[in-house]
Amino acid sequence: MNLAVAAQIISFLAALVLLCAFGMLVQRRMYGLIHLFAWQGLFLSISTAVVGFVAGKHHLYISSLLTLSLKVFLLPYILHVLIQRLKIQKEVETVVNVPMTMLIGIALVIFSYHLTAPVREISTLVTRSVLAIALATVMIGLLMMITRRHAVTQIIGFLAMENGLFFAATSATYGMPLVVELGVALDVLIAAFIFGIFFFHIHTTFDSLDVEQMARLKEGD
Amino acid sequence: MNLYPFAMEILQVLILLVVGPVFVGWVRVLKCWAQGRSSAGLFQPYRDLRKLFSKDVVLAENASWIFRFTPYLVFGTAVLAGGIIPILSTDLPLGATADVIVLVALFAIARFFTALAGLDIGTAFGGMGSSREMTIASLAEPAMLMAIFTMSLASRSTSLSHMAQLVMSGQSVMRPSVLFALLAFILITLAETGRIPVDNPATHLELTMIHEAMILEYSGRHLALIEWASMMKLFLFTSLGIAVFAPWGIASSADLIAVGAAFFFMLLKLGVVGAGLVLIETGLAKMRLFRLTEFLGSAFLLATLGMLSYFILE
Amino acid sequence: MMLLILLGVPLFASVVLAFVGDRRYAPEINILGSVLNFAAGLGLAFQVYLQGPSLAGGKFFFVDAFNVYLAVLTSFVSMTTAVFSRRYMRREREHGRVGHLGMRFYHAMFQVFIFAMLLCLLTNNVGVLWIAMELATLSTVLLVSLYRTPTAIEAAWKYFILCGVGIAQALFGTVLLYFAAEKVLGEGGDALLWTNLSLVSDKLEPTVLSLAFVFLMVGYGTKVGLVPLHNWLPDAHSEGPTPISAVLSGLLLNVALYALVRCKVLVDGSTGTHHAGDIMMGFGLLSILVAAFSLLRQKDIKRMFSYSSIEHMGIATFAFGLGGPIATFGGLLHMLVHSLAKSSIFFTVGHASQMHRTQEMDRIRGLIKGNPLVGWGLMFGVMAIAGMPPFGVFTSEFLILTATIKDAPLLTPFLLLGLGVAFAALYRKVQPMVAGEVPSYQKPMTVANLPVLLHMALVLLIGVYMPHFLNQWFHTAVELLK
Amino acid sequence: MNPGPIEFASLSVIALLVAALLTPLFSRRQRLLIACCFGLTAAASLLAVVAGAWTVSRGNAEKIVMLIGLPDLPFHLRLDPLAGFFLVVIGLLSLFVSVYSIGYVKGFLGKRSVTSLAVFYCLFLAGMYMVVLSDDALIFLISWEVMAAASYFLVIFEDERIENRRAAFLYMVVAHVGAIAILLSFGVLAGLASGFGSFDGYTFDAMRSASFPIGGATAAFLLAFFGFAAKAGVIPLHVWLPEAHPVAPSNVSALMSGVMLKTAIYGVIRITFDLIRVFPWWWGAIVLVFGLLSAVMGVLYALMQNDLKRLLAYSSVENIGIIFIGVGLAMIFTSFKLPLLAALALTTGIYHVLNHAMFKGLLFMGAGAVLHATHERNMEEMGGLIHQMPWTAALFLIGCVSISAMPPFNGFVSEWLTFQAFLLSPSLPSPLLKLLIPMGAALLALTGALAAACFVKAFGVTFLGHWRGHHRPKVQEADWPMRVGMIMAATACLLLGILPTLAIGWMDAVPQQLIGTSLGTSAGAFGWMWLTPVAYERASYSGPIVFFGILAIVIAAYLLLHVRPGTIRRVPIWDCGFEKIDRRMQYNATSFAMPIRRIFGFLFNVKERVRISRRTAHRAFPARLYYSLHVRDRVWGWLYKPVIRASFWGARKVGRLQQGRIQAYLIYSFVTIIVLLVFLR
Repeated sequence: MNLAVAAQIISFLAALVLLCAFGMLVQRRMYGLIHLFAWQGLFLSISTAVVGFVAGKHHLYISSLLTLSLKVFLLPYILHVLIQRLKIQKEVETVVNVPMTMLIGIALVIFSYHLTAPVREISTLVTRSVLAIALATVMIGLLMMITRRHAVTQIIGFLAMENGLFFAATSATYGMPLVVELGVALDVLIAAFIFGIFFFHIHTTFDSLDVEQMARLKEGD
Repeated sequence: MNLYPFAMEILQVLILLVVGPVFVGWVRVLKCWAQGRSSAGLFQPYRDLRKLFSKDVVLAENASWIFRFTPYLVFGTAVLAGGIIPILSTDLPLGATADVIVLVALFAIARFFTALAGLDIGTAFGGMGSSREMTIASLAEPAMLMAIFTMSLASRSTSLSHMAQLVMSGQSVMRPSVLFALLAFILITLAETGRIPVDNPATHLELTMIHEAMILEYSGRHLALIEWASMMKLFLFTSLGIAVFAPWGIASSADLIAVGAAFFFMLLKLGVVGAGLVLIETGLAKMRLFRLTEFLGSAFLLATLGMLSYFILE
Repeated sequence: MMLLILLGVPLFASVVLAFVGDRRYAPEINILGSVLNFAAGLGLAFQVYLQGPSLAGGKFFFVDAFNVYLAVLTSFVSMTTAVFSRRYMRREREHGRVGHLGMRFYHAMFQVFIFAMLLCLLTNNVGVLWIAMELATLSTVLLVSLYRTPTAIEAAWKYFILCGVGIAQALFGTVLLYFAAEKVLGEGGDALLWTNLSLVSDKLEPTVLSLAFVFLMVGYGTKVGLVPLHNWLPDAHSEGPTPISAVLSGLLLNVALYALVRCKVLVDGSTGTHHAGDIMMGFGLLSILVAAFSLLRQKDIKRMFSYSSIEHMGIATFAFGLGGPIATFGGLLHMLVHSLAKSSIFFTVGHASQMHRTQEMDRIRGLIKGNPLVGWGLMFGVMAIAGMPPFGVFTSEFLILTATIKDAPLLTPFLLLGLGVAFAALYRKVQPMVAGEVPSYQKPMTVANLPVLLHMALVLLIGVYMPHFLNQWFHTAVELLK
Repeated sequence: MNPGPIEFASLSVIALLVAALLTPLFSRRQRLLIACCFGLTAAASLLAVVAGAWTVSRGNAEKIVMLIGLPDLPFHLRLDPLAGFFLVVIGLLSLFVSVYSIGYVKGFLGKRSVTSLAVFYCLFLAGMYMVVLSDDALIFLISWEVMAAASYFLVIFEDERIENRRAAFLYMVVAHVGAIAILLSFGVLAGLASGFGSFDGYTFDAMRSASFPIGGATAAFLLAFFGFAAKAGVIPLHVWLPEAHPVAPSNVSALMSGVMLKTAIYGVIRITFDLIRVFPWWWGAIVLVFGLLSAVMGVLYALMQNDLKRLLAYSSVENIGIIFIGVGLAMIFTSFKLPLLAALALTTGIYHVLNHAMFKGLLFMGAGAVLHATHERNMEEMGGLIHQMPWTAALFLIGCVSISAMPPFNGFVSEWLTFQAFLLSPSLPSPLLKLLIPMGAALLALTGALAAACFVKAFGVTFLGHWRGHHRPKVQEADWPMRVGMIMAATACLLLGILPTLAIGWMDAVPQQLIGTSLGTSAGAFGWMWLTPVAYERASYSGPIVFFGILAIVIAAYLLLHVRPGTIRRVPIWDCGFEKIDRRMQYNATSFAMPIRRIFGFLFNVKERVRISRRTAHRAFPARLYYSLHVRDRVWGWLYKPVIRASFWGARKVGRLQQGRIQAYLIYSFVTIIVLLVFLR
């Protein structure tokens, strides 16, 4: 595989990742979200593997496998199970003002592109142009957490951010050192368990997973 | 050691003790003439004092030692003041004891204790007198000091002897600041000595009296001492005014003729001042208490103007 | 070697405690582990004092003047907190606020938390630092919601999400940092080691590093609790068990600030400007002001003191942002004394709220008469934290304020305003609690004397007599951070 | 090594600190604790007095460096004449008050534990000594705040009363804000003295040897003056003072009013004359103006009070004003290079420091004795105590006479000297000052006269007349330790009044140190009997002659009039035939001050209400009459209330940030990132 082709493939995958991010931003249904998240993870994993192949960085295969197992299978599975256990699969979340959200998302993409310009200039990697997408994914994940009010959606937004970060790591530097990668994966795993526990706690305490109810702690008058 | 100054000192105190009542008598006589009454004579104050001294003392049950101590203190400060103000001579050994500020403070301490005595017996009159007296004093004192400061600015001294000597040496004749200060001083003297229009020494009407209200409970020798002291106070203020504003004639050398002349001049000046006082007292009515603010305020204003004119015009 | 022991003890203790569970002697094991840990910390300090900075575990861990005192502090406060929590958590258990599982979880996670913080401090690797920081968050999230009340869960959720998001930004920053470092140091783990990075910081690409700093600032700043990223802090600190509040306020914030300051050094070295410092000063000042004014209207006692933590972290951040030998010295000192004083305050606050069965300040009264140690402890703690001499906080604030006058005189009115308002606000609330008669509903109880006394004695000691070795370390650290 | 004064002073401080540490051990034996603790503080104070007096008479400075504090900034102590003088002032009153406390504090036995009182009393004294001794910015501020904190705990000692807590809180906040200002001032000086590369600039020595640019020095001075003025209770920062001083135990009030406020004076003198040294005249003008303002307003507010201790507290504001007048004049004269006049003005200021410490301490001790006996602070409920408490009454009277600036007591001397300093203002080259400064003299005169009225009221209403209260407590005279404490203070008042020349001659080391000129040649030129500042021709005063002169005449008159044995008949007071006269008809505190309230009413916030009860046959004969009067400080409404309101307004606004919804918080981080990125690009 020559570099140009690889770059094209990676760019294409990056576009798909971004698309998934946008999809998640406006997706109302739980299952739809989880599926989109899994797809994003898959694209990420493939892209990592491709980068690893092109750059000859073998530890990236491990990262790729980690991503695959964690973000494509394990996390969606856990979420799936949780949703079934909590019987919220039917729930549909209202998303306010879709066009506006999309516009902000697009603005974020442009902004990320602008921001990463200096990095792009310095970098010599094939993946350098992807960094903007990675940053945009992070930002859109954050935006998603802001606009949504369901606990599960927020977590998915959070995980999407994580994806974006991972993407950034591979695209900017061909991946972080392995220790770090492993550690990050471990943290994500622990986080997954914790939010699982949380969903139960929140559900039993508040009878729903709507985070809007959790606004008691404030500086009242 | 030169005995002359000490002799002068003793002479002055004697004059104070003797001439004080006569001066009050003179004022009363003049007043009677002016108002077309017949007078009791120049020496009536002596007779009053003698009568009081011979009477027994009647004290309120509640009176404490302060009440009994006050007359002596008031008398004592007046006598001491007589030794300080150059009445006859500027060469006084006690003259350096106290300057004009101390003199004002001496009168203040007498007033302080009189006011306490007024409160001591626990009648409404006494308290009223004290309260009013202290109010008036608190306004009069700053004006008084301002007037005197104006004079001492010129003479660069607050020592009465030096001030008098300086005026006599002719360095400062008829200056605008002196005029203002003099006016202010006259107004304050009226207030301090309890004359019309501030107070009326001749009445015991509860709405008007100030000084008399405080000493209402006194009798016998206590009252005599206080009366005597207040007569001396009038004399002292007059002498003070004379020493500061018109000291001409006061002896500044150890010379019997000079002293004699000084005595003569003193009597002359007292006569004139008495006449002026009577003019004021006859011509004006007693003021309401709260109009006194304006009265004393204008005294203060005049004194301040005097000070300003010293800096601006001289 | 000491360093590895220091890290190993809490990890081991946590495993043991996870098995011991809710047995009667669990707290004692917790204490034992912490004491051993502190002993190791002292050993490490001694080693550094004698031999200077060193590396361990194949460059993977390192210890220098900057992190050694924080490590010792961490092990010390965790020890006293363990002592405190023995009585405290037992009583909570008796009151039925914590269950069987909760206790097991509490003890195990407490040690994990300590481990995470020590790892943060001692690791040489920027990436591992990030991982440890995340681990520290994760290990405490469920401790915050230990009581399972709606507010506790809400607080924990906010803590989890906000810190998660924040720390994610820090990871992005770390990636960028690695990107820049890779250019100079080559690929691989070495490029993320402090000891290497700090040597070549002037060769790192400035634009990338300033970009990285924004993300690191927001990321670690969230954990430090800087306004406007602070919102999780009052909630989490007020709803968790008090020992956890004590270590969160006293230690975790310090650790996060430590990370931030390390990053700032690299950025400064690279850009050669004072932008990073300016940003930190801005955050610090904003934190001081917002926290000071927020203090005024608090009703919940722990919430109030968590705002005070924000304020003090603001002061320290401001000091590091200001730079210069005196301000940096003051900032280092401030981290130390604030941590000691604040955790001591939380100990007394814990007892006070147990005595009254409430955290509402309006209901807490007559502490001095009810329990002199708690009452005076709180009073002196607040005096210390409010910057009254002869306590150590005053010394650090003195240095920081006087340095501010020189370098940023226009900011002093704001500092004056913030400190004044914070002082008034704290006293307004604390004074009625400690003074006056004992209310009828106050329950007498035995309290853990030692932690409070020890902490206050140390704060006082540092205020009137700073040990020589500490001074030495601070000066070396100042050199490092220049 | 021969121990010098500074070793003595340090020993005194150490003794106090040790006492503070050991006192809690005796908390079970309260009686023993009182005797030991206050006995020890008295001894320590005596030691401090010795050290101070020795230093002043030697006229040189001694330094030691203690190896504690920061290793780079160990505690520097220095005892020079200025410090020595203040050490004497503080030590002298502390000695008196400590003796007094042995009796006074017993009043708390059985009601509450006095352990904390004893501990903080020791710390308070130690703090004051240390303030005076300290020679670098850090130790100065530490001592300063230890002093503030200890006095705070003393104010809150009777903590079950809400007024104590409120007052203590207010006090603490003002004190701390002031302390931060002082800290910043030192910051400016230290920064200008040596830069911030090192810790050296924080020592006073470094500041002394530096020369400051005018801008920086002005900033430092203004900050310091703000801080010290807040502590000294200069109007308009005085609001805490009349709240805190009255509610503290009276021995503590005596110390707070008598000497703690003086540490602020010390601070101002130290910073301006010793550390900055060169300053423009308008600094002095600022001090002078605030001094005058405090003097006049302080005494007017004092006149309006019905609470005896509150009255005394406001009177402290007045006296602080008078002291600042002296200091301000000294600053003006110094800046115009008139050292002799400056020395005179400075001497008046610090002489008044000493005097005020003595008589205000005496008065507060007297008020404490009254409080101790009657459990009453409200003068409206008092009266006639001179019969039950003759000692206290006589001693309190001495205090009243002294503070009203009456010869031959000490208050008069310092006021007289201040007038002399005022009258020297024509030597100034600036025409404006020439015109304006005499106005200050007039205001000072007004202050003096009003003070006399105020203390006629204080003494007259409290001790004279009949008991005014509804219920009559059984009143006992103060016990011996209390009396001894007061007698010592009263004796000091008298001695300082009649022998000012000796005292001023001794004090000359202070202006010598700070200005380089002393009054010695002129003030004592005519021997100990005559006080002649500047020149004999200008003015002279002889305390002994005035005192003995009056005494002689009084005795002579008394003897003369008692040659003939006269009887004194005791009768009920004359009721003008009214017959139903009772003790509630006496003039009381409110009515006494009425004329002055009318005249100066515009300066106060007066709320006067009269209500006639409805149930009455005719309006002219009401069954009941209700009268209420509230006189408040305007400053509270002008300065403090707006600040408090603004703070809470800010707090509400800031509280909105924390509004509960997690999305909002996420938006904050989001926006923060965006903003930072935008700015950085």
